Amino acid sequence: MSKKSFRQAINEALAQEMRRDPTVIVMGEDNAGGMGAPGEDDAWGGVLGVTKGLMPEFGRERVLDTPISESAFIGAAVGAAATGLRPVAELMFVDFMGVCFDQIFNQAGKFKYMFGGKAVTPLVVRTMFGAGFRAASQHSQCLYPIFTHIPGLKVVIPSSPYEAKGLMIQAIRDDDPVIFLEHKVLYDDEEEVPDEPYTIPFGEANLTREGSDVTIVAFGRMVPFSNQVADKLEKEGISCTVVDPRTTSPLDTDTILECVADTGRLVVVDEASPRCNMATDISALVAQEAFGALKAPIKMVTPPHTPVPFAPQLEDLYIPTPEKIEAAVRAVAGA
Amino acid sequence: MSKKSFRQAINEALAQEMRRDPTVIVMGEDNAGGMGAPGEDDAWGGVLGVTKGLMPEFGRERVLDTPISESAFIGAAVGAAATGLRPVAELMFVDFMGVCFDQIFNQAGKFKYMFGGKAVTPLVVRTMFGAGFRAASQHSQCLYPIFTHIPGLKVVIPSSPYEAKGLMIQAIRDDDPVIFLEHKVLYDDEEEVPDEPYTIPFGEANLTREGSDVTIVAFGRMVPFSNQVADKLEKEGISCTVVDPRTTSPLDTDTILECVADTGRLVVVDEASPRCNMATDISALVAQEAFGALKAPIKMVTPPHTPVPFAPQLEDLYIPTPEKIEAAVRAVAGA
Amino acid sequence: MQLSREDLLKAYRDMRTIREFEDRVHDEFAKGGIPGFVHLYAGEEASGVGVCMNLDDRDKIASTHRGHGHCIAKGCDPKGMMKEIYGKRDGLCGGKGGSMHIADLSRGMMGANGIVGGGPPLVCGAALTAKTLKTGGVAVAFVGDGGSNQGTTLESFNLARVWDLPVVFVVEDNGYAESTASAWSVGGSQKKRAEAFGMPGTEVDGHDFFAVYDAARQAVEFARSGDGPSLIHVKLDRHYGHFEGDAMTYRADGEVDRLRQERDALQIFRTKVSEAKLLEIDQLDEIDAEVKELIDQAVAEAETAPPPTEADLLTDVYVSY
Amino acid sequence: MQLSREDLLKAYRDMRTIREFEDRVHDEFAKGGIPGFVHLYAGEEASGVGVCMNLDDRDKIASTHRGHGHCIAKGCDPKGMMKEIYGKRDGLCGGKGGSMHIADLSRGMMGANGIVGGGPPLVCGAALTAKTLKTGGVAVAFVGDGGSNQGTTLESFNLARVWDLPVVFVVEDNGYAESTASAWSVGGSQKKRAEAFGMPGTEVDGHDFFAVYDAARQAVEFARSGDGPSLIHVKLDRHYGHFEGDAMTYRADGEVDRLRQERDALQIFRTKVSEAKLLEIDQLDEIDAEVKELIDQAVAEAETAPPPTEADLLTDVYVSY
Ligand SMILES: Cc1ncc(C[n+]2csc(CCOP(=O)(O)OP(=O)(O)O)c2C)c(N)n1
Ligand SMILES: Cc1ncc(C[n+]2csc(CCOP(=O)(O)OP(=O)(O)O)c2C)c(N)n1
Ligand SMILES: [Mg+2]
Ligand SMILES: [Mg+2]
Repeated sequence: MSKKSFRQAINEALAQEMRRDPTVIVMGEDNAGGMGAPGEDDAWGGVLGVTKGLMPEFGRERVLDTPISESAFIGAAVGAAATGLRPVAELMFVDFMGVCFDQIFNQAGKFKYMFGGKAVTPLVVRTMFGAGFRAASQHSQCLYPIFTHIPGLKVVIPSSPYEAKGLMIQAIRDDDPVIFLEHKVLYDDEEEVPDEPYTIPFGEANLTREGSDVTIVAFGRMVPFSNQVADKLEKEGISCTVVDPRTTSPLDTDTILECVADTGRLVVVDEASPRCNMATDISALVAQEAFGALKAPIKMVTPPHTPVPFAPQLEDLYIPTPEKIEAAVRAVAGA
Repeated sequence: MSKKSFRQAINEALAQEMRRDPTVIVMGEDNAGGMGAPGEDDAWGGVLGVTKGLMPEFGRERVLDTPISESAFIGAAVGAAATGLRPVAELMFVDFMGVCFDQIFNQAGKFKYMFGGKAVTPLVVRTMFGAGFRAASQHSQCLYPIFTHIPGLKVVIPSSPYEAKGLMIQAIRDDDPVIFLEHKVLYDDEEEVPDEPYTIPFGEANLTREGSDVTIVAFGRMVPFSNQVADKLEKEGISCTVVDPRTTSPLDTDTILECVADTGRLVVVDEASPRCNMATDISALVAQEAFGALKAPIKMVTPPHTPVPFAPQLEDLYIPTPEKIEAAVRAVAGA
Repeated sequence: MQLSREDLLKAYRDMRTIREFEDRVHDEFAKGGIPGFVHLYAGEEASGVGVCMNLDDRDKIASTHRGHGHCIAKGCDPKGMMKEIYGKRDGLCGGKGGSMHIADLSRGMMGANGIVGGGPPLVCGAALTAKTLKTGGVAVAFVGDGGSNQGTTLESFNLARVWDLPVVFVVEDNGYAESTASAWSVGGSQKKRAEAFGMPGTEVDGHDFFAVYDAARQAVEFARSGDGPSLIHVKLDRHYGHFEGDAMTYRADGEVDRLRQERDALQIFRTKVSEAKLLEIDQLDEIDAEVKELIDQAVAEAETAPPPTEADLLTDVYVSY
Repeated sequence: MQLSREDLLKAYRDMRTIREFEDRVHDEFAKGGIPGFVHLYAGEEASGVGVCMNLDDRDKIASTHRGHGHCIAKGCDPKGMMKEIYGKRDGLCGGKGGSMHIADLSRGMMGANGIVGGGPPLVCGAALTAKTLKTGGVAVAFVGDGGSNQGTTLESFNLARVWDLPVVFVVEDNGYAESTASAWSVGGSQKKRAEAFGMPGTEVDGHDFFAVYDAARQAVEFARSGDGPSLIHVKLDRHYGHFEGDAMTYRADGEVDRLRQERDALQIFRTKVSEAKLLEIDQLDEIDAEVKELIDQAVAEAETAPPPTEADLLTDVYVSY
């Protein structure tokens, strides 16, 4: 056990799985870095350093730099997964899915079904998401609702270093294609993380707070925000459960429904664009399956239906904040 | 006024707008057909004949065949729209969005915002969607929830020939990028359609049936299915409103909320995959905004979370049917 | 000539099996027995068979939407295929894939693909597996002339080059993508494209099994010995429409009749091997009869085979969920 | 030499403006005044300016993530640009785009692009508009060496060819895509790729304004006279890291110092024009002073300019909704 950043937790998960299983490989733009260049060989370790150090240990045969050809290399990861490797391919920012989505959703996601069960595609696509970096409209999106929409894909959103390591090891060992979303603003967050490998199963929500008045369901960076709110409101006598589903697909519907049954009130916090997102997904689930338990309207806390703006002042207004979450919780608690 | 098929209605809309406005052009694979081939020049008019006859009237300068390079030609349509044309580009099947989505969601959909308002992109992407053709997993998807998720895009789903013509003319005249989804199973449906050009505004739902007990919201081919159900149940004394929102973005939330306020019961029918889809979107809207009016749990009628299967027996089980809609309506009406 | 008598007999049998299979699917489709979109490979047999004769169990192929021929050439069971095309439970893919997704990974056939250009990236991956695990395998991507303009294909050319992958790209140029002529849609040439990405490219007459076989042998050896990717531009013709139901108005009058008479791969093979006294016509006729019988059985079995059951709808989405 | 004195002065002024702009953004970023991802064009000035000197108001360009230089070369207002990069309300894009989406359609600048390979398809569209409306315009796509491997770029080569569009593809090869060398990532060569898709390709020294200018003049004339697309492979260097904050560990020791001394486009221009007695050094120094003043002002104004207001968050998503 030692303090590790979110970045280190993922790095360690990758290294440990690569040590354990020689079929695990890592690929992506500059994932080692410096390919063909005169300077340092392990130059970057990915654009934000998440894969740094893997190449020196595992060599360029298992840590592959790629040309900027996402369709080809993500597709190659799919094809490699279907033929015996366990590739972890990095799509640098999830915003780039538009140049390679076919290989993910029509190929990886459908092989097993289309081929009558006779395919396994143990692929992990690691990708950065989320706003808060002043990275503007094409480098700040969430987009996990799109992957969640697709049958055949699993979708993982870790909310802390501990979660990141366990979920990454599970993702690598999992036999289905997994989209693993890393919130760029969380990379430097630190907490105690076991040194040994461990897995966190998919489809099992984590209750980061337990309370009796309001259930808050949140994803990724919205989980620490929701915890803050829960801690603050606890002192005022509003007691919240915070549910971190960890994976949007599979979704731990049982836990969510149980929590709503207990509290009768629901706030869903989703950093993704508001239409057809996880906030709607969970709200609809509850409106269909736990309607009788609801004592108040469901509240969704999301950004507005706009692209992510560049200007810091606008971006700060765009992102759901603890203040907005708090207001929503107060509204349903008072209803 | 004369009887026209859904296919003819769209064809007529395209022809009339091309006559009216010389900046309207049409492009897509085989949209004229026979390019460079020895046989008939206007060979196909699109894979299912929707653009047939346009090339002989408007010439190959305004009806462009394309190589199989969706990123390039959809992107070219985006660039043309941003510089003075009004392109109607065909993405043959919406399932192919995975090879060109970037140009739609990161370019067309964000230009206006990223450029501080100083761009207009009057683009229409026509595309076929939906199951029922025994076309298997990669030619049968709906995927409109994905486009609906993206701020900056408008999303149109006509449910009949009359709707198709008016919505297409509106789409072409509209100054924003529009995804226009044509259900392949509806192409041969016929009804009376005016011969003159007319527009149907976006964001205004159509009540195809009006009733007092249950509100059914449905899209595309699910609208005629829902009408059937409403007509049948009417005779049994269960009176349904059927809401065809026509556009998922913008969405006529007011009408939906009013109808739910009147009936107190909601069934949403969506042919798209069940997670983060329009059924969840509308259910969540109502659970947040009209909770007090609800007398029963909301019911969603969708396919299961699986790819679309090929075998006719399986595909028939996959698609929401009038029977399933009926069961859902009965369930909420009885609750 | 490095082919034994057995090889030649196998080549002919495979080509005849494809032809008979496709002709029969054409007839049965017209009668209404087969659902969905079906793209036939008749006329292109020498390509799939000429290439796959050079492959073994270590090797993988990815196909196009026109996948039946590649399946047969790579050793998939025609009966399982026919059942699949009929959407039956015992089909190669349990009836869930159909013609457009027909596949048998156990035979190294990674699937027909409903997405034009879907295969080449996958093949880079199969080649990467072979290279990483040092299996000695190579991987072959079949692409149409239309598919050669898809970005996924072009990116794969480059990726295979810079990763030095044991890949062979086989561009099957049948002159059309749907109704659009390749003479129009393909800027430049396939061979030059290959060379421009740093790999060898050759052009062959795809009606001539021997020409394809020789080019493929070189390309496969090149890949297997670690020299990386290469490309073969195969020129050939399809006997039927783009898909079943296509009236082929874009083709010249008499075009199909002419090519069936003058450029038929099976006929050319028969003439060559009999004139060179490598095989007797009788032997070939015998194969024809056997194949016909096989396909008759395949259709008969497919027609009566049971469809999938309701429970099948929900299985095979995930390994675990 | 077809350039007048005024042309030469303008070329130098534009290049100097880019250099001064970028050097200053580098400094201000280091001080913490500028948010976000910023990619600087310093060192590549001769390319953007050499190309855009051949363009007029009918013409459009699409840029890359490294867009400041293309903006200035195409006539965008440096003060509006600086404000945009600072995220201010009066910025070229109202502060909503920032460095990565800097654009001014009224100047024919269709935007920097956060997506590598995003521009070439858009440029095909701009060229299609020009062709359809017979404006006489041409359209230029700037692409990096890394971006040259993106399928969108390669598809666009072919589309521009088969549609016969007035397009010029300018591949700005600065040796790296992030930390990855173009010597590794680009299979084959840019010139051969162009030719393989059926269009002319040339290679030029991108430190030499005159070489770029001449190649671009020919390519633009080719396009404008209806002969279709062509490609220019421009070899040059970037003075700074991939983005601001990049420690450039992948570059050779002393590499940047060396190229700044030996291959500096501005220095080379100064030497050439003064040795050929086309311009006097004094005139150039005067421009340097004026440009410095302009950029000082631009920064001062950007620093104090007001940010967007809360209401701005929700505007400009749609024309109507
Ligand atoms: C990405 C994508 N675009 C378009 C299509 C529709 N489509 C299916 S086959 C085909 C033509 C393919 O032509 P070619 O590659 O030459 O293969 P051929 O049919 O001639 O064997 C087209 C356009 C598709 N399936 N996928
Ligand atoms: C589709 C996509 N993939 C990856 C990236 C991340 N990225 C931004 S710039 C860049 C390198 C581009 O290299 P090059 O095209 O040579 O341009 P340069 O930076 O050298 O000007 C990369 C990988 C991106 N923005 N978009
Ligand atoms: Mg073809
Ligand atoms: Mg570069």
